[in-house]
Amino acid sequence: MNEWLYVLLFMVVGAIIPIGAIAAGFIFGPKKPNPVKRETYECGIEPVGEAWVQFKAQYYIFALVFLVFDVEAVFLFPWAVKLGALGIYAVVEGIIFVSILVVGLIYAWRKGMLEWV
Amino acid sequence: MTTEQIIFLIVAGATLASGLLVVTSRNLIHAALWLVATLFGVAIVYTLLNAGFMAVVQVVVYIGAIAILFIFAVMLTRKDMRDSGAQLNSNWWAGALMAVLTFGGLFAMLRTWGGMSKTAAEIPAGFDQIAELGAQLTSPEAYVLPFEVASVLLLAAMVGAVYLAFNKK
Amino acid sequence: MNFWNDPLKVAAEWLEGVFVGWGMNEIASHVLVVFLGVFLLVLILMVIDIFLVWIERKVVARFQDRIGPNRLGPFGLVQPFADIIKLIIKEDTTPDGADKVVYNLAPVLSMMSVLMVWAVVPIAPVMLSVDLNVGALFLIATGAIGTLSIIMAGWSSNNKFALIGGFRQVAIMVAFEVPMLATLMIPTIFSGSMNMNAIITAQDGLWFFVLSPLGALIFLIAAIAELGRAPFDLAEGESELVAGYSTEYSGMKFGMFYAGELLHALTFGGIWSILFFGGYRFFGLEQVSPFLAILIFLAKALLGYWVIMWVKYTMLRIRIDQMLVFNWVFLTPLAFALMLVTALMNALLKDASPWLYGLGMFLSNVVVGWIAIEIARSVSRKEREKVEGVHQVAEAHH
Amino acid sequence: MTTENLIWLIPLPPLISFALIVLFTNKNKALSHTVAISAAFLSWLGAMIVFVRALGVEHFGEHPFASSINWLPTGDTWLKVGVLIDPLGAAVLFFVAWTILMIFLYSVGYHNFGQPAGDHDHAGLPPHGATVHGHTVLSVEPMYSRFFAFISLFAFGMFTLVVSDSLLTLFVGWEIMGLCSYLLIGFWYAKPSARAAGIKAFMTTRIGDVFMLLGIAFLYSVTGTLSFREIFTEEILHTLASVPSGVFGLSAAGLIGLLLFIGTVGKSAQFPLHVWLPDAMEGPTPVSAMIHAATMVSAGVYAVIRMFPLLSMDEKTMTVVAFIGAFTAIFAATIAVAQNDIKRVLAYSTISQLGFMIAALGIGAYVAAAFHLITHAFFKALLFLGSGSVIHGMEHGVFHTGNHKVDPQDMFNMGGLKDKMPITFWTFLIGGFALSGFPLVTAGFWSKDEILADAWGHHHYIVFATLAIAAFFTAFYTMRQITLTFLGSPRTEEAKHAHETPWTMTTPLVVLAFFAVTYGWVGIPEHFPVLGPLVNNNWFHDFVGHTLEHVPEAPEFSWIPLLTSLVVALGGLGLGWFVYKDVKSVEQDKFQISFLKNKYYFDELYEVVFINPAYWVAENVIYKFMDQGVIDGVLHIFGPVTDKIGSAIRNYFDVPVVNQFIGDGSAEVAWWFGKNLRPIQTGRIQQYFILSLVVIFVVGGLLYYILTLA
Amino acid sequence: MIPLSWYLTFAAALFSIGLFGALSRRNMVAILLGVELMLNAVNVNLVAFWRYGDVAQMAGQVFAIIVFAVAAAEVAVGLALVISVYRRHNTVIAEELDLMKW
Repeated sequence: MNEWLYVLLFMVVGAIIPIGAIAAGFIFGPKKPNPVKRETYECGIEPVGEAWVQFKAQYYIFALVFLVFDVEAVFLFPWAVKLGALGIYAVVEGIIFVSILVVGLIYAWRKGMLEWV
Repeated sequence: MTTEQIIFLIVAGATLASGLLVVTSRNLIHAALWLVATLFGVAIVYTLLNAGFMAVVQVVVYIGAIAILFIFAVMLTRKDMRDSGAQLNSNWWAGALMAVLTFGGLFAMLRTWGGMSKTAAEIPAGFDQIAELGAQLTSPEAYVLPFEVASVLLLAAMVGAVYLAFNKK
Repeated sequence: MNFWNDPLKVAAEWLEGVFVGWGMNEIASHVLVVFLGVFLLVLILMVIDIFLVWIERKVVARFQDRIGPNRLGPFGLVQPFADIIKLIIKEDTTPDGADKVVYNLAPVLSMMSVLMVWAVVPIAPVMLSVDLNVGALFLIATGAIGTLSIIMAGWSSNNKFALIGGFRQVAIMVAFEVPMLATLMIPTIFSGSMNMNAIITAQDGLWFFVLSPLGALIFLIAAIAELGRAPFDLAEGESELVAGYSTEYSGMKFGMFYAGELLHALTFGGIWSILFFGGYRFFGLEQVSPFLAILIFLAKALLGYWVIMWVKYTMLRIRIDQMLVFNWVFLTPLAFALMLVTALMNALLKDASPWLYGLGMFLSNVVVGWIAIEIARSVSRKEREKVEGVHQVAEAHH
Repeated sequence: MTTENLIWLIPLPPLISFALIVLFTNKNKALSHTVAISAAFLSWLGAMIVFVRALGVEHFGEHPFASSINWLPTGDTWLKVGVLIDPLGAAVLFFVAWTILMIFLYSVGYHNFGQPAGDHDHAGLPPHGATVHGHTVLSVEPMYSRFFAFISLFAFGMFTLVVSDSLLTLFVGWEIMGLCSYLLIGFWYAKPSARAAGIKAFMTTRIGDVFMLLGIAFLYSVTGTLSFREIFTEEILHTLASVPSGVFGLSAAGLIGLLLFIGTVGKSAQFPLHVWLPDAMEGPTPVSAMIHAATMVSAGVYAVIRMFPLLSMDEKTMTVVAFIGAFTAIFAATIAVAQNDIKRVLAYSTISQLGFMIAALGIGAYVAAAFHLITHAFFKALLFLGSGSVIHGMEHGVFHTGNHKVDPQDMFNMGGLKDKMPITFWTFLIGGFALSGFPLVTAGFWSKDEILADAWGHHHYIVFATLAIAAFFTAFYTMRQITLTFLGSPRTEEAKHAHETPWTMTTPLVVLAFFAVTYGWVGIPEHFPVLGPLVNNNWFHDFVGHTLEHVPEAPEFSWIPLLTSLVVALGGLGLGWFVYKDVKSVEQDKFQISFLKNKYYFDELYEVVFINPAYWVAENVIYKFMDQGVIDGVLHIFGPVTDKIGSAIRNYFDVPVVNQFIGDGSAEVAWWFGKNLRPIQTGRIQQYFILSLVVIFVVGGLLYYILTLA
Repeated sequence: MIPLSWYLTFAAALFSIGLFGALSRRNMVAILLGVELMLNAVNVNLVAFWRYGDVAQMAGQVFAIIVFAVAAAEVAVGLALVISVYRRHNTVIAEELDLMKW
């Protein structure tokens, strides 16, 4: 049997439990909505404007840097697993690999993109 | 029909359905979330192919990072939350025709190709895919150059994206 | 083989026999048994989760020199159940303009992402859950689903605070996932596998904490940020963002976020103990009985959880800019440097005696940490001088 | 570190330096040049270590340094990348490393490092000078860091090319240099002429590159490998030579060789693709030196020398090569006589000298070509850098007088710089003498002599005669240049105030002058009278010759080529000095000549026999007619020509014959198509995408239809 | 056992859906979403060929990982371009961008 089937079971059970709990709340809780209740919460005062707000470009940069390092990790995990059996050259390869990416990180940092301005 | 086949059909159907929703959803955030569903389906397909590592990587990279990037980009390029107007361009029929033709062409090719009846060999016991992947990625006899070049590619992407999107000039 | 040595197997075989006896297909009965096992595990987790509420409240009370819940039941032990009843019978409101499906899916995904981690957590030598060879990455994958649930919650609520809070939380989570990835590679290098059980088995000599104390520390910091707990809880800084992404949630949906967070903290305590403190291992005691192993693991996980609480109730909230700069400029390079140094030392000391290996690793950690701190210190001194210089100039003008 | 690993590392420092400068040090000029020069130095160090180790290996030709790794899987085989240093590679690496390092150093001074920023300078234009305490002084280049980034990338391309073990990586380096030469020639991009020159250089070399790529593809399809060591085995060469290509009756080897040679024709500015090189003088002078001496044009010749075993398989190809080389040599030399711009003279001179090498290869003088390649690189780099130094000194004078109308590059504005700029003068003199082939002491003499001896020894008398005449012109224009620039008295106020350049510029001159003299001594022929027995054997011939499987025979010693080269060199030099020693200005030049006609009776003879015809031929026939009219015309007016042909057809064929049917002729039809197809180009990417897919389907369908029918 | 053709057909369908998205959506972000689907379809093919070919030869998975890297780079730069265009022209509609028109 494929071991991932068990993981799928975990997923199913992991979904059932919260759904059950929320359903319980739905069944036992009162349901008396009114316009004021359904307003969005803004510290008790009337909501102002749309929920949309101007976002900082930095959000994109963080996700971007994360994406890059994420993909990097994808390459490095097999490397880390096999490292014990490989020689020092593999370590050097890894060091080169990471250093190249760190250059990008430094670039983004020098550009002031990693700061929350 | 075996259990595996049933699972595959269900997963593939759901994946393609959410794929269709990706390209037809009006709301871009919804499209991005449907993309997540599609990619998750693809991850399950990987597990059916015994490529557990690929499945996890799929979730980590696509759902964990690329989907987030998409959502951030949508938030950065949208003035109002609700989408209005058509989401398909005026040439959508041509695009649809091309897509159908592509599928038809690929399908026709698959039908005539001789390798389809191939059966998958059992994965040998004790064969560690990840370790083998690591060995091949670092071996000068195999893929060490793509491995390092991938790093350069990512660097270029990072520098390029940072420069493009947020050049102060 | 008896019940005390391998309770799961005995119970599973017995149940399967029963089901097959009822005329069920063998595979179906197997799947059903596994399903029941998983269900049992998750139920136990939920019960522990309920008690975590009590523990959390008791501990925070101690930190704040209070007594905490003490009315319901002995030591207020029944208090969390009262909390749950309250959550269940509360009205569940959905704000206008919310995206219903996404809004309702978010808390489910949030809880699911936490529970799924336990798929790869070995709780005893014979109870390995699922023996995946990608355990460490699986952890990150479930984290990705958690991140997604937060973004969904924040976006679908149609609320400024929820949106900003959610986005901030996501920014923090993705930022701190990078050093976490790097430190996850350290146990992987030591054990030569991403399999959680292999990582535990590899710690029969020394705990990886001894080999890489700095790695354990970085992992803990990243984990706390990942959890969104103090001092990294600015996504729900009450004074500015109400309750962050969960602002609009009420009743059991909020309960799911809350319970998910607590369980997540415990989970990270457990993962931390697995990666760096030998998991269910404790000087051979785990071999006596699986039940003892579970207790050992639970104790270690709770200890980890306690450390996380300790940090939470001791430290002040950090500003988001400081925190992100801290991550990108200090923690991420440090984590990668440490990972590479570990890889290098591993390659150099591979054939050395275990004692030398451990000593070399430990010392290399100390050296890397010392260098990092020295660099940070000199940089911050310069910054301070710059700021003070400005102040002095300003004073001179006055 | 093993030598093989070291070779891998040689090209890397400049690449890293490029990245560092572009990404980080763009703002800091000092840091930028420190990074770039350190990188060049590291590469130089690596190259020297490799070179020295190569010298220490017995039978180096049979056991070169080589290593390769798999790159791309292509079905069952791998496309490999690797490094190879054999004797030829080692010799080339030596001069490349030296010249690159010197040029890097020189650039610091040339771009006025340490001077104040200009008053009105802006990026894209050469610096115009700055005012300090009321004086106008040289100002620093505004795009200083960018320059170092570009030349670093350029150096990376060259090192890659030299150390590569296959045509694939060679071509990669080749194209990187093509890009960089475009960037560098158009470095002052705000000048329209510089832009045009950059585009011209890029497009012209591209023509050659396309053919070269075709040659590489053909070679790969025939042999399945691109690695030199694998191609140059008896077996494969024999196969290549025996397989007919189906074009012009050439064998596969011949056609591939010819295609690759066309690449060189573009890169090394051989006739008829030489037109870009003189225009390329628009770039900064270190660039001229890089492109014209050390790297790019040498790369073209280097590629042909590399492919010599393949080329020599086919007699016809060799004839073409020899013809093109010899023709280019004489034709460019005659043009050079008529130029007044100090850099342009050198540009034509380069074309001519490259023609020498190509011609040498064409007659099978493998070693002589390589030898001349190296000596030429040294003395031509020296001359370019020297001319840059002269221009720099003149600019100093221009700023002093404030008369910006004076062109600091025109030789007639100079004169008497010998006393103002002694180091530049003496080094330039050495370079010039080397170029002319001044007997015995200079490197140019030995290499040129070897080519002539080879031509004579192998009975290529036409080539021999052509090259000898070209050598005479070479000596003549070189002396003309030296005389006009340095000797006599200053012809302008600016020349009086010229000033010696800083040490960063003069040091490279001295170093290169050293090699321009001494490098020739390693290749003294064994049978040369007196000196031959002294040096015992021809070291260079032995060393480089062993690159080939069959070491080429050195030609028998003969007095005729030796005397010829003595006569042309000394005669040209003497004549040049004699004619130009008293010329005061351009106008005076003509006047002076007619005056001389009256005073010295011999001069009239020279005038009639040599100078006027040479001027006339150079100006009218070759420069104006062939160069500007025919060649430039064909290349640049291709569109108008078709248009003219179209209208001719219309006037003489369409209008009277088929006017009613075809309407206003082919041009109109093309115009109509253009007009009606124009809406397709909507600028919308998705529509392009759809269109390209439609094309794929149509073509794919057709192919499928044809293939299944067949 | 699932036949190889199922996987390939699935991948072809996914690819076509992505192609449709890339060809027909107006919003540039949505176009990139379509491209993601296409890349994923390719990856499914690569992994399927690995599984049904020589398992010990990891080329399929290696290529798939490299496609991950390419996809990441493509998305990063692509979205940055979209953001950049949005800042300059205040639109994310691909059809409204025809500066390269004749």
